Amino acid sequence: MLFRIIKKEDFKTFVNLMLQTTEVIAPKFIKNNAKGKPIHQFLPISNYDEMVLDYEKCEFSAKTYFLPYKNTLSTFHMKDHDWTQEIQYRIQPRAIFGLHPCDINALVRLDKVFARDFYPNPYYISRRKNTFIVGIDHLPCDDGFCHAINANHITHGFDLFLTDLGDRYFVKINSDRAFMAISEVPIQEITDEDTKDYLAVRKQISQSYKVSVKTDDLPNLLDIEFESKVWKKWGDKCLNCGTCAMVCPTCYCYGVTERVSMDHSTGKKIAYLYSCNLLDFAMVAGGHNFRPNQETRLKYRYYHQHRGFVESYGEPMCVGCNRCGRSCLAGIDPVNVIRDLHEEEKL
Amino acid sequence: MRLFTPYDVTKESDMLMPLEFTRANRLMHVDKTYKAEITNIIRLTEMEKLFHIRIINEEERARFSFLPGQFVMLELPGYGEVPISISGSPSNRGYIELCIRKAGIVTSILHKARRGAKVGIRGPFGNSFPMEKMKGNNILLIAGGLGMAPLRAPLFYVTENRSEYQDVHILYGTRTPDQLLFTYQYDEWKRIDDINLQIIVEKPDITWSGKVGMITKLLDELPIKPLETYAIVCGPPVMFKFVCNRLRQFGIPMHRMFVSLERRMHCGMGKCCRCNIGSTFICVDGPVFDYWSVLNLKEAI
Amino acid sequence: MKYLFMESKRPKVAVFDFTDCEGCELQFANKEETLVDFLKAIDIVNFREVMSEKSDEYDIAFIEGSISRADEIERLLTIRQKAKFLIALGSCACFGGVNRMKNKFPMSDVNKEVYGETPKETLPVRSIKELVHVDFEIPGCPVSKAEVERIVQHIIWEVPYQFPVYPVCFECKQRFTICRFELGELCLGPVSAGGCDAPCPAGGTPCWGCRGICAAPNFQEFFNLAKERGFSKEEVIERMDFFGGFRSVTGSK
Amino acid sequence: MKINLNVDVHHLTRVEGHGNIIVKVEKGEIKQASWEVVETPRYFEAILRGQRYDAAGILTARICGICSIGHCLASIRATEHAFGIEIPEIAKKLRMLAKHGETLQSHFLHLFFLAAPDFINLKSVIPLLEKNPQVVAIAARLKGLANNLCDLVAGRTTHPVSLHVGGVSNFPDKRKLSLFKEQLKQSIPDLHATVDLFRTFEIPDFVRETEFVSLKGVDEYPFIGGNLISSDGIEMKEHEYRKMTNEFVVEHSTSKWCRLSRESFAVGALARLNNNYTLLHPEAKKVAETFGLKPVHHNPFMNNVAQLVEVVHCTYDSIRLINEILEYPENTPTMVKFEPKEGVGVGAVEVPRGILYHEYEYNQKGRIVKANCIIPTTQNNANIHYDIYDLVRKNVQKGMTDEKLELLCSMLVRAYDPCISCSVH
Ligand SMILES: Cc1cc2nc3c(=O)[nH]c(=O)nc-3n(C[C@H](O)[C@H](O)[C@H](O)COP(=O)(O)OP(=O)(O)OC[C@H]3O[C@@H](n4cnc5c(N)ncnc54)[C@H](O)[C@@H]3O)c2cc1C
Ligand code: SF4
Ligand code: SF4
Ligand code: SF4
Repeated sequence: MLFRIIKKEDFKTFVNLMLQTTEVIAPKFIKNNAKGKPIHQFLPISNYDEMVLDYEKCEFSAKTYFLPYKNTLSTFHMKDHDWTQEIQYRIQPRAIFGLHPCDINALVRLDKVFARDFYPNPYYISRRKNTFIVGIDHLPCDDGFCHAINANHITHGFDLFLTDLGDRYFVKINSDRAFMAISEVPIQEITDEDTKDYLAVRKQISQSYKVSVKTDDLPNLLDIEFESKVWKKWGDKCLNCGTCAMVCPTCYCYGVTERVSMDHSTGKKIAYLYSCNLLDFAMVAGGHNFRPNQETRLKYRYYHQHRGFVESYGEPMCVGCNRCGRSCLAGIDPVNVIRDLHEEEKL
Repeated sequence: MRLFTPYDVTKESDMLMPLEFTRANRLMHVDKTYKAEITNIIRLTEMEKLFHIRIINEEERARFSFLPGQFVMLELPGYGEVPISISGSPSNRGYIELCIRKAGIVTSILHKARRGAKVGIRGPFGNSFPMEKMKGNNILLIAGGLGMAPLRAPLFYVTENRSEYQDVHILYGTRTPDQLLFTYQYDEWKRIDDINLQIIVEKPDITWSGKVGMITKLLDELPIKPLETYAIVCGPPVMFKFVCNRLRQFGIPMHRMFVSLERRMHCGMGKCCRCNIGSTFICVDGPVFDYWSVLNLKEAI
Repeated sequence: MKYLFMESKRPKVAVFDFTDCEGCELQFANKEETLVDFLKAIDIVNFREVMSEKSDEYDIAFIEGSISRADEIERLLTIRQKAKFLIALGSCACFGGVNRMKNKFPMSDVNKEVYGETPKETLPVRSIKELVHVDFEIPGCPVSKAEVERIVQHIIWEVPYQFPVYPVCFECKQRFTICRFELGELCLGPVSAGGCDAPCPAGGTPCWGCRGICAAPNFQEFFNLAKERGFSKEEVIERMDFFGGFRSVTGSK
Repeated sequence: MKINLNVDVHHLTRVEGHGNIIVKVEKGEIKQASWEVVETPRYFEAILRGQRYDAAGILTARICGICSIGHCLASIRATEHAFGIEIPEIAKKLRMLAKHGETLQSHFLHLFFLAAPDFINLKSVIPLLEKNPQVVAIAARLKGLANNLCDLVAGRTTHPVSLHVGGVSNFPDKRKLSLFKEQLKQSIPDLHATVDLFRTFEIPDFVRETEFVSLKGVDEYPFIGGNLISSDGIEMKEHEYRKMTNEFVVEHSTSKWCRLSRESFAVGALARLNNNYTLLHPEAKKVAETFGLKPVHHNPFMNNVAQLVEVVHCTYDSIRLINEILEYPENTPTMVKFEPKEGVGVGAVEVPRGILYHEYEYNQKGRIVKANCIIPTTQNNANIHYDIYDLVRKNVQKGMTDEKLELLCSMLVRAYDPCISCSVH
């Protein structure tokens, strides 16, 4: 990794240069919510001014740019009782600006599933490798618990990473393509002054985490508390809407469906992101449902994230961004659920 | 600004491994299906048909091999993909046998298919019954209803290597006599393969002269040597729960009983999570589990 | 229809309308890119809004609209006798639709309000299934043509069609729509049947529940969360009664 | 004279809603020649009582599946007048664009699917799929484009979701808008092909002196709001609409009738064109000229041609509007804040079939106390009725068969493109 300094106006030039050849996704201001708080979302931008880098948190994670909500896996062309299959992977380059450390960590975890494990997934890999990722440091949000789950630092999985030092950015350069790209605009070597400022910002960040919750004992706890009343308490509230999984940066469960054109000349095989909180997630033909009630479905989501995934990949799937808690209309917030599990254990 | 050269997965060398669906392999087109032709359709009952399916491309056909217990994803382009256990013999390299019940969308359309229809298959996926380990022992094959379909692959394996196994028993139960599958093969199994075949139905009709009752009833009449026996149990969850518990009472160790689990599956590759139970994926870690593992899987049954 | 050595027949289809706005049957002529193929897959033999040919020989009857007059009841009974498969098309046919709000008032009162001293014949609004057996219901105000197409395909192949089980919220998320609750509005999305692709919240209108109740509704929590956000139970119920699909919860007429 | 004619059309086809034509001629004497609307009434005005202001537009869109955007616009305009709301310029433009989308969509539907078959001796467009697939392809392209325009601006073709009291909820995606502009430009050859097709049709020659009522355009061909005008020289303000319609209940029809200077009057594309000819886009005027359509034209069958002219006008005007909308920055507010209050408001909008009025009286809670909606077809019903009478009178002597007369009468009614379920709301 290389460290450099870039002036903000040079950074602007950099973004605008990039826009000339590449689709750029960045946090964009949408509107204020009912309480007057701004809402941001990762959306395509057409010029630098639409990008908001000092945003708090985007409602939705950026995962859709890697695992689209709906993704055509293959197309079948049918003719005279025969067919051919066509498979295409996305190879148009794209850049995403303004990912926070938790979001980048989420991608690193998805990499473990889709890029490193057996059956690597070419649809994901092609999107991942064709996406230029620019992350940025920020002051902790109100409800996130990334620090409690070890997702507030990043070491890899990005191209550039910025830390705002007022009039300039402290840049971590993590790939040769990033170095080539950023070298198109003036960048400076870091001075002691820069390092001092950088460390001060980092210190400020690390002192500002607000939410505290213990997560390291969760794999064990979840096993013991499998029959816990906590699940009933929170499960009864669940609306079975799947919102939590849709906004989550790591939830990756999906379904596959096929659609045939009205004249039966083409068929499409489509993967669509799904959620384990939905009624028929584990339902099979004939109507048997392995998780028929809200409580078991809600429990399964925690069980998969904090127990199953840990066992398979050594760390939880959750990165503590708390988007699920924030967008859940029923107010099911992972911090409270996990705290309740700890309480239950003490009883 | 030339940001970076677009990356094309299909050009990456280590992704260019041949199309082989075994766990260890990396593969390029996880979504590519073998084109296969339905060469024969045998109507077994009102609801079940046996399909003979042959991979069209010779090279692909030669490469396709499987172990008893594995399944394939069978695809009707434009309508969907379903997991189906392979119901034929692993040594049959000409065609694959699939016994399919009309259950929902894909399977219903499939039941309308005629010979010559071209479908897609991916696989084989999943693990298998430890047929090697079972050699030299008595074998208990216990099937309830459609459970006979996945049981046929290990049965073929046993009959084709008959001398390497001791006593072989098939215990088979269905609800009514007209639900019995593969009736035309019973004689062969009994006479040629020296298998003790016992059949029982829950609800007899006027033509039925055989045994009546639950499948566990058949067990009670068997001479079982617990430590020299392996059991394979296939059927609906309630059924194998009862059967395995009874076998345990006979003293058969739980790691000598195998069941094949069924879950919703959409990818077969441990990605979609539909069949996931915590850290276990039925599609890659299963579908075959010994009974001890099943008991350890939360909410497995 | 021919497909991979499988063949299905081309069903004879009739479309009838009753008390409604004819917006759902209009959808049959929409989605122009596949219109021609759609018309080839089925044999439309009776469809007053767009054709003059008429035949009383049909397999499938699509019924649009609710029932609010004696002659309509008669017509419906005849259709039921002739049709092998009867489909209620749209929220009016499935639940009574917006027309049902009329039932809040005495019939004499609504007549007086509109026709003064020369009242017209009218009955309280009823849905199709309240009068005859319905084989399949496609809710929506209006119905989604894409869904109708898919259902027709399934009917042609005689395979069951499964509506999505998730509520509207799920599709909102897939469209990147900002939740209407966050903007301070009341939305029935969390308890309404999805599958419409959530056009309303995306377009700026909260969901009013035109497709009725979703597969696994959690009304208790829904009333709670609405209350926490300042919407009274009466207000929620008023909204639920708009399209008539929530009567099992609201108990309205 | 021994002429006996008998026409009894029960539930006229290829029109929206249920209506009957009855003609009885005995020994050359017309015993009956009438247009009866037998649509089931839905009592919208009664249902509207007690509704909140934000429900009115959603509810009244359901008056009609074809012109739901028009109803929604008239409804929110009435509410805005009652509350004293002035909406932003950009919202006005977006609403007009949505309105054009609807006009295009509805006119294409009528021209190709409902009216055209009569001229080519077919009973519907379906046989045309085999006979002349190019025409169907053109129809599908044009109508599809119009529907997509509605989708983009109003959120949905049928029953819009982006039109609200106070403005329009979203600024549409600019990239999609520019793309649309190109598609509209590319659709112009298809429009010309349509014009050519209609030029081959033989339009029945029938004239009856009629009074035409529409909105009065000032510097634009009128679609949303403004003064009301009649070709007999009457001009009134939007809120004086009751004096312009004079609705009354008749025995044999569930739809009411209207009158102004004469026993009946006409609204619709022909009325708009007759009253606002000078404001048409030059390209549209050219099309009018090729058909010899000049104000004031009294042949009701020419309404089809007037629709064709309007289609050309709306296409060009949509391109202009998109250009203007693209000038605005994407974050321009499209809605204004407001408080509901007590009051009465009227909204008049030209929907495809003519002028439409909504009027609401609100209490201080923003709930409707009294509502009145007057639909174009309601205003046309009497005129259709008298037209049929006159048509029969003029043809009785010509030795016409029942079938021929039935077709002619049906074509006459279809020319008005009646929206019957609307008229009996
Ligand atoms: C490992 C395994 C082996 C199987 N072997 C056989 C067999 O040999 N013979 C046989 O008749 N059936 C077998 N099944 C069950 C068979 O997969 C289902 O009956 C079939 O998926 C129903 O599909 P459908 O499209 O007809 O039904 P639908 O209800 O329309 O299903 C739609 C989708 O749901 C999923 N799904 C539904 N039910 C199941 C299910 N039970 N298991 C997994 N996914 C499901 C599929 O992805 C399918 O595409 C097996 C299932 C598994 C998991
Ligand atoms: S936890 Fe919340 S967001 Fe997730 S499915 Fe349940 S109600 Fe929806
Ligand atoms: S807007 Fe409505 S449907 Fe959409 S997420 Fe919010 S509550 Fe759900
Ligand atoms: S969002 Fe709600 S009101 Fe809109 S179409 Fe869907 S179910 Fe109907």
